[in-house]
Amino acid sequence: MEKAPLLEMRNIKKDFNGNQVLSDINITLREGEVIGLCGENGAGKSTLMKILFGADVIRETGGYGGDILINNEKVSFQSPFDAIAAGIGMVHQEFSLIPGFKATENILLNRESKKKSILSDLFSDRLDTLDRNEMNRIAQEAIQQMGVNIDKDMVINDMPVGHKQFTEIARELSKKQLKILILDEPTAVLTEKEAEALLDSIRGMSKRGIAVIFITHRLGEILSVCDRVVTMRDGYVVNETPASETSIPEITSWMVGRDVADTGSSYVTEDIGKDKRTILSIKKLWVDMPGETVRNVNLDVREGEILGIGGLAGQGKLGIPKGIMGLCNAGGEINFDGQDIPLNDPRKCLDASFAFVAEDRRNVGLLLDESLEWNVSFPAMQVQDKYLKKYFGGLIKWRDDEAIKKVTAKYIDELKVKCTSTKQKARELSGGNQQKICLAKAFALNPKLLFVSEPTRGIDVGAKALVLDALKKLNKEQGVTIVMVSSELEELRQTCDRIAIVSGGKVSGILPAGEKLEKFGELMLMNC
Amino acid sequence: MDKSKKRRLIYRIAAFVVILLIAAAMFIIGRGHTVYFDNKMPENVGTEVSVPYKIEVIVADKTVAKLKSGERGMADTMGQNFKMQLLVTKEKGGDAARLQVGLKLPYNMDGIIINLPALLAGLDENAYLSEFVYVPSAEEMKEEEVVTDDTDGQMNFEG
Amino acid sequence: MNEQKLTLKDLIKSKAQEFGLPRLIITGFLLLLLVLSPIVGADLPTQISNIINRFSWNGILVLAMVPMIHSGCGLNFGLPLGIISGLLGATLSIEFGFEGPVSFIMAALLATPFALVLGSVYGWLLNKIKGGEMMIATYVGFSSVSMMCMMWLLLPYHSPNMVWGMAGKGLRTTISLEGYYTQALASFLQINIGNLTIPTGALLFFALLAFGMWAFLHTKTGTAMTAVGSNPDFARSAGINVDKIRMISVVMSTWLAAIGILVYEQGFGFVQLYMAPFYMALPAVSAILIGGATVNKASIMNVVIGTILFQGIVTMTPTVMNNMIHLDMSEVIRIIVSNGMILYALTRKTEGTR
Amino acid sequence: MKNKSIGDYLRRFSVPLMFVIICLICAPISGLSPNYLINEIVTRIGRNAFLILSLLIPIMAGMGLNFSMTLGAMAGEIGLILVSDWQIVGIPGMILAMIVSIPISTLLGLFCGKVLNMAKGREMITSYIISFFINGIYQLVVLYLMGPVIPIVHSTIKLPRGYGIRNTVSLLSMRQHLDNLIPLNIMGVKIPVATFIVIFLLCLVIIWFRKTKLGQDMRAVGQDMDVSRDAGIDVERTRIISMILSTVFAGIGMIIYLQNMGNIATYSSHSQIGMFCIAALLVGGASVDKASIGNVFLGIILFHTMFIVAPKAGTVITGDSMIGEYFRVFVSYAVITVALIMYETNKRKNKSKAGMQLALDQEQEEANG
Repeated sequence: MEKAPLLEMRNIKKDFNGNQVLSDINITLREGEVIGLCGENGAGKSTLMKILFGADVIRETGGYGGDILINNEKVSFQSPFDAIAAGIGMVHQEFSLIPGFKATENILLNRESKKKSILSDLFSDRLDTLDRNEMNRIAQEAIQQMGVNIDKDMVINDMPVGHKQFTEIARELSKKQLKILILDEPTAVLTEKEAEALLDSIRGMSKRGIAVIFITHRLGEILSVCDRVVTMRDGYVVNETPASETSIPEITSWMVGRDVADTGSSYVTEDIGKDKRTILSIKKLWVDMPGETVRNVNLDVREGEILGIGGLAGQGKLGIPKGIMGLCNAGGEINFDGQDIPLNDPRKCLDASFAFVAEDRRNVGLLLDESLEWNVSFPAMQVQDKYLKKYFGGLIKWRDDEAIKKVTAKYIDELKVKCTSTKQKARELSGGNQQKICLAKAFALNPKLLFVSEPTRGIDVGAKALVLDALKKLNKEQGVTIVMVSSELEELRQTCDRIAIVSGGKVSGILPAGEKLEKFGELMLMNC
Repeated sequence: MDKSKKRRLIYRIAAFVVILLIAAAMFIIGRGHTVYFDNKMPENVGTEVSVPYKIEVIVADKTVAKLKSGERGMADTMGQNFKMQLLVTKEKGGDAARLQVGLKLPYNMDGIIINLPALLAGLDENAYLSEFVYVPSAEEMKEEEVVTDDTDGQMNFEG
Repeated sequence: MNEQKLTLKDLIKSKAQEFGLPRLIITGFLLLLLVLSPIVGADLPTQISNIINRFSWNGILVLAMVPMIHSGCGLNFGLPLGIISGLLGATLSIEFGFEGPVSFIMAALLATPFALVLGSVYGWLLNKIKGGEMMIATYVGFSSVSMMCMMWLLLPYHSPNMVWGMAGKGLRTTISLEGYYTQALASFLQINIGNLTIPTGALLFFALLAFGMWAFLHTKTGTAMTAVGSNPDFARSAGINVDKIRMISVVMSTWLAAIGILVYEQGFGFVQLYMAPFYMALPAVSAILIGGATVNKASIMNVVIGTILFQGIVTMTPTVMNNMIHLDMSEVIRIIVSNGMILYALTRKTEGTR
Repeated sequence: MKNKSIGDYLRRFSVPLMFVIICLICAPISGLSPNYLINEIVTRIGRNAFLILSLLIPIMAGMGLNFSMTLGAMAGEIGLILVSDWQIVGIPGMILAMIVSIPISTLLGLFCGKVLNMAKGREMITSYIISFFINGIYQLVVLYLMGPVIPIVHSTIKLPRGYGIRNTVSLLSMRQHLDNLIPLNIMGVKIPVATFIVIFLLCLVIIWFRKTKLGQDMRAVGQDMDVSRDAGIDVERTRIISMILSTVFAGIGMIIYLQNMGNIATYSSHSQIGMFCIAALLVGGASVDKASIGNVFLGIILFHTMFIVAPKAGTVITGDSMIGEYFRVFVSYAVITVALIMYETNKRKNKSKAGMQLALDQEQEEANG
């Protein structure tokens, strides 16, 4: 009989406020096994890993269903610290390192080797002195185990990004009890050479009996290092195959593939707008948006169309509107309707009748502590002098609260915003209604060109439909050109005429919305 | 685990006791007194003693007072064991006699008057030792105004 | 019936919460003082006119806090900078020989360019160090006061009413405004009823400026200022030049402080130089906080209520306490209350610096 | 790379350099003899070093300049007032005052730490206001409670009205007792050997402390609270401990300071001390987030040289003694202001620098590709 698996996840379920994000996940993991976990963003990979790692957010949102067994024993982690104690290590996408510390100090953060000192008996063992030699030894050992050479005495700040990543991995390896290592997109920040070294090191770990869960969008890496590939989509495990028996196109199709039958909607299947003139042309755009860097994007937007921009998270799709609208540092050329638009100046964009609904409602999108009236009317008032009464030949521009109230009420009515009054604070609304207010704010500007980023993120189904319909209506009735950025491909396909896919900060291709899913999948993973 | 906690508690109590002991010791050895020396006829003693012509008081190798008859001198001292050397010149022009005197000072008196003639005459403590009661001068009794602005002192440094 | 009562109770509760516990205590304390004062034998009308008077002196200095709070620059601990502009205006007006109420107008006019220039520099600096405004504002205030201490000695003032008699140069620490603009505003339409004196002119002047501030906040630029304070990223995405708006707010605050100190002087009757500007910032800051403002929200009502409460406590405690227990703890109470209030505002989580 | 680091060094040491220049210009003008100057500076090192060293720990824990070190100073003063009323004199008096001050400092430090934990991100302004707030409490205690509640016997200390402490309390009974415990005189320069030994011991403690687990935790918390918390360090507790330590050391430092001065200005000694020590530390080349023992001593030497020399030089130049007085006050405040501004702009610069680097990389890639 075979030994019991190291880790077994049985029927894992999870919902956030009734929104099912994981259903019936069954995964087993044996000692020394490497499995690749792939899937689009929102497929549920990170939620699953959070459950496994005992993240606080899972408990705060009502826990999960199903069982996790380690060595055939049921476990229930109350915090990441429990998970660590049970031998699970996780390397996050964001670095969790102290910038001014040396690699050694970071590897052994809060697990330093100590020598007793005279005062530790009197106060607490925190007054033990650090045993630097021992620490160096352990760190060196962990680095050697990893198989990638990094300088243990180098301060994190001075390190190249890749070495920071390796420091994190070494930290996990230095934990004696480590049995399972979760790597969440570790190669995203690495150079090709470093990524190769990392893969070697994963193979080494596996030989020593450490099981690895490897999450990445680079499917080639998965095939080269993993024993098995697990593909997730919409909260289900859709496929589980030995890596030797599959190929990149196959995985891609599992990742994006949907049963076309269940959506009754019609797609724009052909490139119908070839004859329309280009209204916005983007040339050589680069945008410095942390986590969403854009490199050398060339893109033409046609008058009156809805252009979708899709792609995986972190590939740069969000950076495009942010850069154009001047909210992130950017360079390149933007031409709108024959007119050059300078970058890095939001006002110029707004003057050219652009409008933008940002993806982070709470930070950029709304004045959370002000009334809905202010939120809706503010940009239009400031940019286009609307809702103002002018006295003394325009010397005094008095806020016209009546007009503001009227327009707010109008949009609240049109977009079916649920609120107590136009004076309610934006903070008090639900996510969906906040999003509607963001739209109203943009509509009030009467834009010629509207950028919308992730319009349906974090809102419920009813609101989703309403928001998308409102966009379509605006496009149809007023002829407003819309550029919509979303990570939900299906939503883009239903709404847009054409979809540009961004991958690795570049546009990897533009397809009509009704094109086969596999094609989109290929484009998405092209430059990752 | 419990054992180390217990040990820590014991250590802490011990440290606390040590600190208390140090504090107590400071109270005893650090008590300051001002000792006044009178070279004059003691009052209310009943007996007559001879008042020397001059007494030189030496405390800790320093001459703190040279007292002719009827004069008073003073010295600050720490602790209750008070040692002094007296150079007593009985008559003018006569030779000085050196005398070692060790006294136990009462703890609760700030100022202590020692009547040297009475001491020299070997009278008992009540006769030569009395408390000096400090009477503040009128100047000191004048009400002083306390300035307590919260930003006071931010600007005038006398460092 | 029962249900209605409950809602009423809830309403009161929520109102009280909105008002804030410390504020409630302070208001209660002031009311207690007012009730006690006739009992312990202090003359109530005198007390009330004292409070009104002090209000008229200090109101504008507190008002000066409003623009910077609105634009998200936090509490203006750099108020001394504006006060210095006012002092420059006052001394120059006297130096140039203006007399009577005219000297007040001239002082205000002369102070304005200084306030604009200093305010601009100050605003430029604060734009460089977003996020650390309050600490740096404090020290900008301190540095400028100590800088001016040297200047008061060095600048070539000659008016015999201002310079040290013996040396013939260097300004005195206090300059009497007798013959200049003492009570220039207060005596305008002054109302006297028994022991009750109301400095109508000064109150009107405050009302005028407060109305101006209120009106400004209702204009396009004023709206932008509030938005910048509420969420600078939002404002930027709406095409607002955040730095410019902040600059405007700082200049406004500095100018109001300059005018504020002139009004204070006309009530007090003296110009205080050297260290005096030092002591003005903290009371103004705590007054507006007592009035219900927070680190990034303030209204004209906060100014009025805060100044009355703060000045009420400052003027009432000494008399009442002295009469009651012959113990003047007012100074200590003032220090604890005013700084405690600032501390309370700084530690409230809800309005963290963004 | 090399060039940049030289520029960085110049930047980092711009404040000390400026002070060296001021001192070099003013010293000859002031006409003070070198012997006098050296004597004064040695005295001031003994007087202030302990206090300034107490600032290092909160800087290590990322809480910035501890403006509320005055809390410790107040605790020290209360200890000294009580001890002088008990008539405990000399070194024993100092030791007893320290023992009395420690629990008070601890309580105040705890309060301060808790409040600062509620005001993360604006520790400095908050600690500054705390010092004012506690000053009010201190006055309440010293001015009203001492006498009726806390027994004070001696009329030399108590106000004639029967409660409260006089404006100045004489410490003649312990004046410079520590300084003169081990007398040493080198070429006319009086060296307070015992005080130096105490300061040296504190330096050793601080160096040792940096090597402890707690010290390591503090450095971690100071650099990144979130990462530290994720690693399981109790961030809040660590910050509170750093405040307590700083306050306790400040209390002891204040006692050493006052034994040298020989009297307590009951209502103002502490409020000036905070700003003083901070200015000196900054002059020594420390910044809001980085300070070393070397900064402390360099700072005292430069700052106090300026302090002694400037008024004299001012008098010589302008003929007015007040100018120099104001000048040194101005310089002290200006130094703190400049240091704070540099700290804040550097913080922003680091952020934008990261962005610029990314943009540059892209452009290069663009050029290559």
